[in-house]
Amino acid sequence: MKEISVLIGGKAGDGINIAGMVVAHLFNRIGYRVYMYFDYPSLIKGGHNFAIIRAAEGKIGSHREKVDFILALNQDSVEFHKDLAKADTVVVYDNDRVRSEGIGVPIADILKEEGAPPVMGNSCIIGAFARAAGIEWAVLEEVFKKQVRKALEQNLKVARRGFDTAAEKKKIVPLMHDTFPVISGNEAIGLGLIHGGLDTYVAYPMTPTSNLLHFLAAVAEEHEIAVFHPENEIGVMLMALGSAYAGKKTAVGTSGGGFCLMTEGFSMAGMSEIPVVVVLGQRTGPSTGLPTYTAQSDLHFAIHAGQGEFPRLVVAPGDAEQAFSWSSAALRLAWRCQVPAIILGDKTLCEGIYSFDQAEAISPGISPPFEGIPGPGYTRYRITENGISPLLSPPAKDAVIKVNSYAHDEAGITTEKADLVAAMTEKRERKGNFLQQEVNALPSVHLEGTAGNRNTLICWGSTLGVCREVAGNLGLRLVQPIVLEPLPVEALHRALEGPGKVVVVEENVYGQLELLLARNGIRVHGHVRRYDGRPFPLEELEARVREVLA
Amino acid sequence: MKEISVLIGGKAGDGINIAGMVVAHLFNRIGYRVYMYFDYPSLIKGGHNFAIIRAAEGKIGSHREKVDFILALNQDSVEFHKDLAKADTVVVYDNDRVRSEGIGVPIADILKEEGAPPVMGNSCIIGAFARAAGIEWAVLEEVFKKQVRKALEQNLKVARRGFDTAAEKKKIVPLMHDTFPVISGNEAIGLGLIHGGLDTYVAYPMTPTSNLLHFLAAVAEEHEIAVFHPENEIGVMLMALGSAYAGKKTAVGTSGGGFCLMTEGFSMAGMSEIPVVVVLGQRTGPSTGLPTYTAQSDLHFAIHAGQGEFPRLVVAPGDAEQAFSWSSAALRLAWRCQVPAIILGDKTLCEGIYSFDQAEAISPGISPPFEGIPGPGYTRYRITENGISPLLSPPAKDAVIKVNSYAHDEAGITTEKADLVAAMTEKRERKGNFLQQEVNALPSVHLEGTAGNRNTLICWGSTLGVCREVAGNLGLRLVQPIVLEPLPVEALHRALEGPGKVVVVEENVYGQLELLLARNGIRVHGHVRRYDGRPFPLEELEARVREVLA
Amino acid sequence: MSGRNLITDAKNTWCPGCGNFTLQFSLKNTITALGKEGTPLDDIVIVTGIGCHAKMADYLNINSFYSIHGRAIPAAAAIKMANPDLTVICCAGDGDAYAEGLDHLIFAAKRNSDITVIIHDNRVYGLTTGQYTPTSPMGFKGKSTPGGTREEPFNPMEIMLASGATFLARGYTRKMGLLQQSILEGIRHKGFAFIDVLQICASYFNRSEYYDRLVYELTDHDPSDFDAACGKAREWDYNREAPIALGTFYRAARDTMEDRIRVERKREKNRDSTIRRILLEKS
Amino acid sequence: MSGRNLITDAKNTWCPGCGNFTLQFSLKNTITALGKEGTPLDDIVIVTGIGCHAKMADYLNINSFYSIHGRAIPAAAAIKMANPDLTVICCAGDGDAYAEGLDHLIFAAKRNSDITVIIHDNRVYGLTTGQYTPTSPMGFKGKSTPGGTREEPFNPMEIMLASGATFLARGYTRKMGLLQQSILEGIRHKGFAFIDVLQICASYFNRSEYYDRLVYELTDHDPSDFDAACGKAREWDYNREAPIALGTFYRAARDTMEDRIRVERKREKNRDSTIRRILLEKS
Ligand SMILES: Cc1ncc(C[n+]2csc(CCOP(=O)(O)OP(=O)(O)O)c2C)c(N)n1
Ligand SMILES: Cc1ncc(C[n+]2csc(CCOP(=O)(O)OP(=O)(O)O)c2C)c(N)n1
Ligand code: SF4
Ligand code: SF4
Ligand SMILES: [Mg+2]
Ligand SMILES: [Mg+2]
Repeated sequence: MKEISVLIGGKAGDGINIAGMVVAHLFNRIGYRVYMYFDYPSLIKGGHNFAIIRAAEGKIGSHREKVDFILALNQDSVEFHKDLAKADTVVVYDNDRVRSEGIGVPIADILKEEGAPPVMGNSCIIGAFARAAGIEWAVLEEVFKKQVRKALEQNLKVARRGFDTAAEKKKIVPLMHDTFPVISGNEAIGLGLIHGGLDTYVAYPMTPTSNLLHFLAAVAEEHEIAVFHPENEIGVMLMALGSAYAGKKTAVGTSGGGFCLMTEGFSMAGMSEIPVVVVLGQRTGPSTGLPTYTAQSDLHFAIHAGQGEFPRLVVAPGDAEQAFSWSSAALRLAWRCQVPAIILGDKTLCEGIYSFDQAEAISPGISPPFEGIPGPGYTRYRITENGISPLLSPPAKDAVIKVNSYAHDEAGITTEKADLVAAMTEKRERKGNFLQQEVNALPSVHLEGTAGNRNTLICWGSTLGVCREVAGNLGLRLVQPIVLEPLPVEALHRALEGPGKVVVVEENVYGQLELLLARNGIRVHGHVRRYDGRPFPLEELEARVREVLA
Repeated sequence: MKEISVLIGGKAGDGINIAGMVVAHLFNRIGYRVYMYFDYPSLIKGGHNFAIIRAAEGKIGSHREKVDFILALNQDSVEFHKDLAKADTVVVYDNDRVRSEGIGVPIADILKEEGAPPVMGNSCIIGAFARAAGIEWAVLEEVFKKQVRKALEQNLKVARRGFDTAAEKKKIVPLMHDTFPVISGNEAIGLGLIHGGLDTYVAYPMTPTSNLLHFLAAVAEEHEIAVFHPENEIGVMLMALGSAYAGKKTAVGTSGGGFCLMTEGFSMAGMSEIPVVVVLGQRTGPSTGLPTYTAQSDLHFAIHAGQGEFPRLVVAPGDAEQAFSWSSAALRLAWRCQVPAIILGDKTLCEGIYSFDQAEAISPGISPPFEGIPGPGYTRYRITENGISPLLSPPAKDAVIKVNSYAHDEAGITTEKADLVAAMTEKRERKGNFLQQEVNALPSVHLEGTAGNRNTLICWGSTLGVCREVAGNLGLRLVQPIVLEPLPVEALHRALEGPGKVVVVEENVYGQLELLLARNGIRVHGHVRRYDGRPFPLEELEARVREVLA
Repeated sequence: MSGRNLITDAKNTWCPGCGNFTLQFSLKNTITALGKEGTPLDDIVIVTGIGCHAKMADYLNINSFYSIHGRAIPAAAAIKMANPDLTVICCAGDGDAYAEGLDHLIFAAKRNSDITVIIHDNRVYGLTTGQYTPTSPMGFKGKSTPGGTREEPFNPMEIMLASGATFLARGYTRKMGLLQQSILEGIRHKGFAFIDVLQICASYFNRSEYYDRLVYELTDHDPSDFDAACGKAREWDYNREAPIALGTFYRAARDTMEDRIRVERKREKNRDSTIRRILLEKS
Repeated sequence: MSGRNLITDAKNTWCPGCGNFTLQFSLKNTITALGKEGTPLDDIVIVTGIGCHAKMADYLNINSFYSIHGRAIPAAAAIKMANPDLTVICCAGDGDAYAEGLDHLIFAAKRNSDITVIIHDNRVYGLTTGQYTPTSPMGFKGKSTPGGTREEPFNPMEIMLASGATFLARGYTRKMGLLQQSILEGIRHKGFAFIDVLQICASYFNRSEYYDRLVYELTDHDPSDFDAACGKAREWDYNREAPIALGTFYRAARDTMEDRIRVERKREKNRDSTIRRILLEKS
């Protein structure tokens, strides 16, 4: 087998996420590319969690409808996922807690004999799985040494016992490929921000971007950035603006509800021309919704949030490499053009686990910010041809640096004069045009497959992974606008020329990208939508696209 | 003369707004329809304020580029408004403070002789104006008796002195028409809400809807409604939701920045299906912007605010009569369909002063809310065919009434089940379809002029007044969608059939209605936009529309 | 529905050992007691924020308003203002009421809204898997502060006294009897009742040993004495080890918001006559 | 720019008799004094909310961050955290800091952010033409409460003491010398300095006569004594007539937020090596 899917399930608190990561690393170590989807309800212990780890030879970013192995730490892992099992699916299960066919592992006994705590049950089952999948012990040992930080010896012992209990059932052939780092979308975003020049990150926890806060807070222990978690999202946004004014490249992270609270500050960023980057992780809404499930239903909100009109950047990366490149790009573009920017992710992207190929994560070249020259003549809002006023932060020798949420003159002093208000509005409009040019100069529409008479699949954000495979399987062209505001309209029009049919895939109810395309004169022939919080499995999407094209 | 325009100007604190109202009432009393535009900066005293009062035989809602009279209480009123003067404009001015041609009134002397305070200067100048315009003393006396509450006798004396100083210059002919109430757009909205069944109004002050709060707070002294001003707009929105849950028809009022803070609660209204009405008065943005000036730049924000997708109602009345009818309708539709609703006004509408013809302000018939039946079987989110779950408020005998911001089951208990989440999303979608039908059944697109080969002007909101006249003058058809979400697309398509050109008029930069039309397949031929905070004067718009159509 | 089962069928998803169970039992018992005393269960509304604590809305089979994070209190206050005959109980988290929505808490106290606010003060964000809150001790290593927080907690008892709360108590989830008594007292109190409950979070901040060692029940304390209440509030600052008083700290009589807005005035109810009157005035 | 004119050309639009003029003079003098002492004027930043008070940002010819309503403080705190060498002065209104954005004020005090917050406490919303604020006396007839408010004010001094402010003073715009001294002291104080300034609003709430009669300067008061500070804070409750103390109520030394985050650690500065290290860990 050169492709494999494994489901591991158990109670919240059983460490399913970490166990899934270890399995992913096993595949990684033998030369596979991996992708992991982690499904968990919003609770801390109990309930049912599961991860689907898929490994393949090529780049992947989606899960299949069926799995080859089920690793069951609880009965639910067998009961709830019957539809994922094929005739030859191998179930590796905890003998004491689960009744099933397959490879039963006497976890309780093993743990008892090894004097190990219950949470090591997953090491035990991973050991058994490794054997069942024909993965060598040395590989497991290596992965554990790297990934299991606490009580390594004991974990290894327990895993070995599991390994020895099982027998090989389905061999997964090692490949001769390099191994890649295995990271989450959140981590890719975080690394991209660091790459782009991040100085400060401010956030209030909210799924699915809490882990970005946790990741960067840990990074800040070692690397020179500041990470702060204040009282609420209003505080977050205003602290970010203060920080950016004081010269720090600053980003914030949140989800829909928190972003609502940031919109007032976001509009101030627009008016005061203070750059800031918002990592907006979508989840199933409206309101509190399904906090730990996915959606692509905040696109229009992101594009239109905040009163009044001002240029902004919205990018929606589709996988870990794009997350890295475009987070870096978003930060740099925000500072170059002095606009607020949104990195629009979702639960699937943020918490999905990907093999990360740095060679592919080339961050587009963006020129540096326009810097002001200190001195008494400096004015923060100088009217310029491209609409961008050179930037300075206090302290700057003899310069008075005034930023203002009111309509203002070049010096930043409040004005109510009609002509000045219009001139400043036009200055911001020109800045928007400049941003559009910058975006147009970048590979802001991702294309796969050759043009011609072929039908096309359009997607945005995290559905890239699944759409890429569907497009490949069905011989479709794939078009993914990465920048959604300002929309690279010309590139899209060019990409969509030709007689083929165009189908849009979205995880929302109203077809938000489709509406955006329509207002830019692009009409599509059909669409596939899902809105129950779950990402599309490959086969389901393929079937539904086929149907629409039929 | 059967039409007249008067500018009255002075310092903030001179009571220009009130003086303008009195002038408007003078015209009203002699059978004219009036409209007043009040222009003031964001400060309390000093600075320059002015009001333009226009009176005509027919319905009006705009001001002209030129005025017939200037009543100058300060020198700025002459200097700043040179471009508004015609060859025969009569300037009535305060002798002591202003140097000008025209009718000088020795206000200081008069006030001194009458022992009157400085603020009575405007009564004096109004007196002089009345004489200059050939308005009889009895008319002025009658208006003062009704409109001037404090120190009537003294005000009348001072006015008489002014009256006696002046001489008739341009006679405005009394008409034989009825008089109308003269009210602001805010008052029309407030009265409409009361008509629609308002129980409770919650707001934090913010221009241009502060006066709605003040108006309703005063009404609450006499009429059985509750009005509350809490700590901030987040509190406002959540109090509104609590109040609505407890069975009170509740509205809130704000402007862009405050609305930002309400968006999170707005999304909760969508998810929890608690109806609420937001009066959103637009002003020049972004951010603090120009607090006392106008804009139409929050349309897309209003339509897309809040994370996730849920049906909502957005209505943008264009004059006082529509403000009354559609505020009433919005409240009733919100409760009938259990959706959040936005009454989208702007500074021009909210603070504009209109002759109000109640006969024209017929509020469309809307069926009552769907009410639940108390008892243990009651569930707040019953899945129904039209998507609307019958409503009950606590206490209801033996019913447990649960509302929830999470995805929930029919009883209102949190769920994370994929099929239930999808079913509830579809229920809300059906509710949106039902709302669309209700909207389609109402006169939600306002049309003037007959169809045919003619060119069409499209406008929304407060530009109705000026567009109506321009359309009349240029022989254009006028199309004004009053409901903007859900957009009455069919009615619009029908209205825009035919070969004529279509021009959109908007007070924003990016053409927000135009974008909305585009995404619904309606392409227009041109547009006229303004974005300096000032509403279009009639002649300017007429010239610009002519240009676009040329 | 006198025979109403006060617990819904919703699956309970608190962690084993979570202090919220004690709070649930206490509320259930309190509500039962109120019911027996004659408060119709239909007249009770529970309002919650978002967090582990907030699941109470799902679990108790009474009217509920499951609000958004940090915003339980304004909804609760408005429900009470809309219908003063309702009994409104508000369960909020410490992240919820002390961080995200602190202002609402202070204003409810200032206005003496006649609601009962119970803070499930586990001193951690439970549901978002363990970050520090405003009452976490200095140096707390949460996921957003892996090197330890660099700020002292504030003392919610002091802040509530300064804000005008008219009933102030502290409970502890491992002292259920006393807790239940405080809740009942709080609900019976006319005016704003505030109860900070030291709630064990078994998963992210289990301070059972610390609390068990330090808590004591207030006796010989005069809850009408504001200064004494301040003293007791300051005794333990949520940071340094000190005796931790449980029970009623403070109780005072002051007009409630609801009393004050229920001013008796003869007001028009007929909408048409009001509209007519106003339009006439403006003519 | 030592010869810098500290007042901009912006047209001043405060009402005649407004207390903000005194505040402007006091700030100008204070900044001049700081400049003379060697603080470069380029190092000073003023942050304001939205309201009449906030026009200070336009009028003072120094770096400024003219924020949105209620949100001066988080911006100010972040500017200081971003660059602790800056001197950050924050002018906020009572509507601004006590209503719209109260939480930020409390958290700045809790964290002992080393900024100086001056509240232009005119006890009314000036710029929106006269509505009640959290410090308006009970019964205040504003435009949103034509029949008079039905809630007592809260006492910001008490709330700030409860929140951990390390410098607390009260000023009055008709006592400029003392006010100026308090501002200078506040700026010099290392840590969170809070100054509630009774500011006359000539147009909507002119309490000159009342204050002139009741204010007195604190003498014989030990600002290091917390209890004494509480006593002085409670002496006048912003509602009932009582002597009104002016000057420094409280002063304490506590680590600031900036001290604490400036923990000396050898941290990597090279972005590429950090990225490489992390990716290696995840391989
Ligand atoms: C506006 C907003 N920000 C953040 C969140 C994410 N969130 C959900 S619960 C929670 C913290 C809960 O902590 P606490 O209030 O102490 O409740 P506990 O879980 O400890 O009971 C957060 C931050 C949210 N739902 N909404
Ligand atoms: C979010 C938001 N809500 C409301 C307003 C309108 N607003 C501007 S200033 C102000 C009140 C100002 O009062 P205060 O802070 O006391 O300042 P003062 O004018 O008295 O100095 C309000 C409500 C706003 N700008 N933003
Ligand atoms: S995380 Fe803590 S507060 Fe939440 S349920 Fe578990 S033990 Fe209780
Ligand atoms: S309204 Fe009051 S606070 Fe504002 S400028 Fe006038 S006097 Fe000063
Ligand atoms: Mg908590
Ligand atoms: Mg004020």
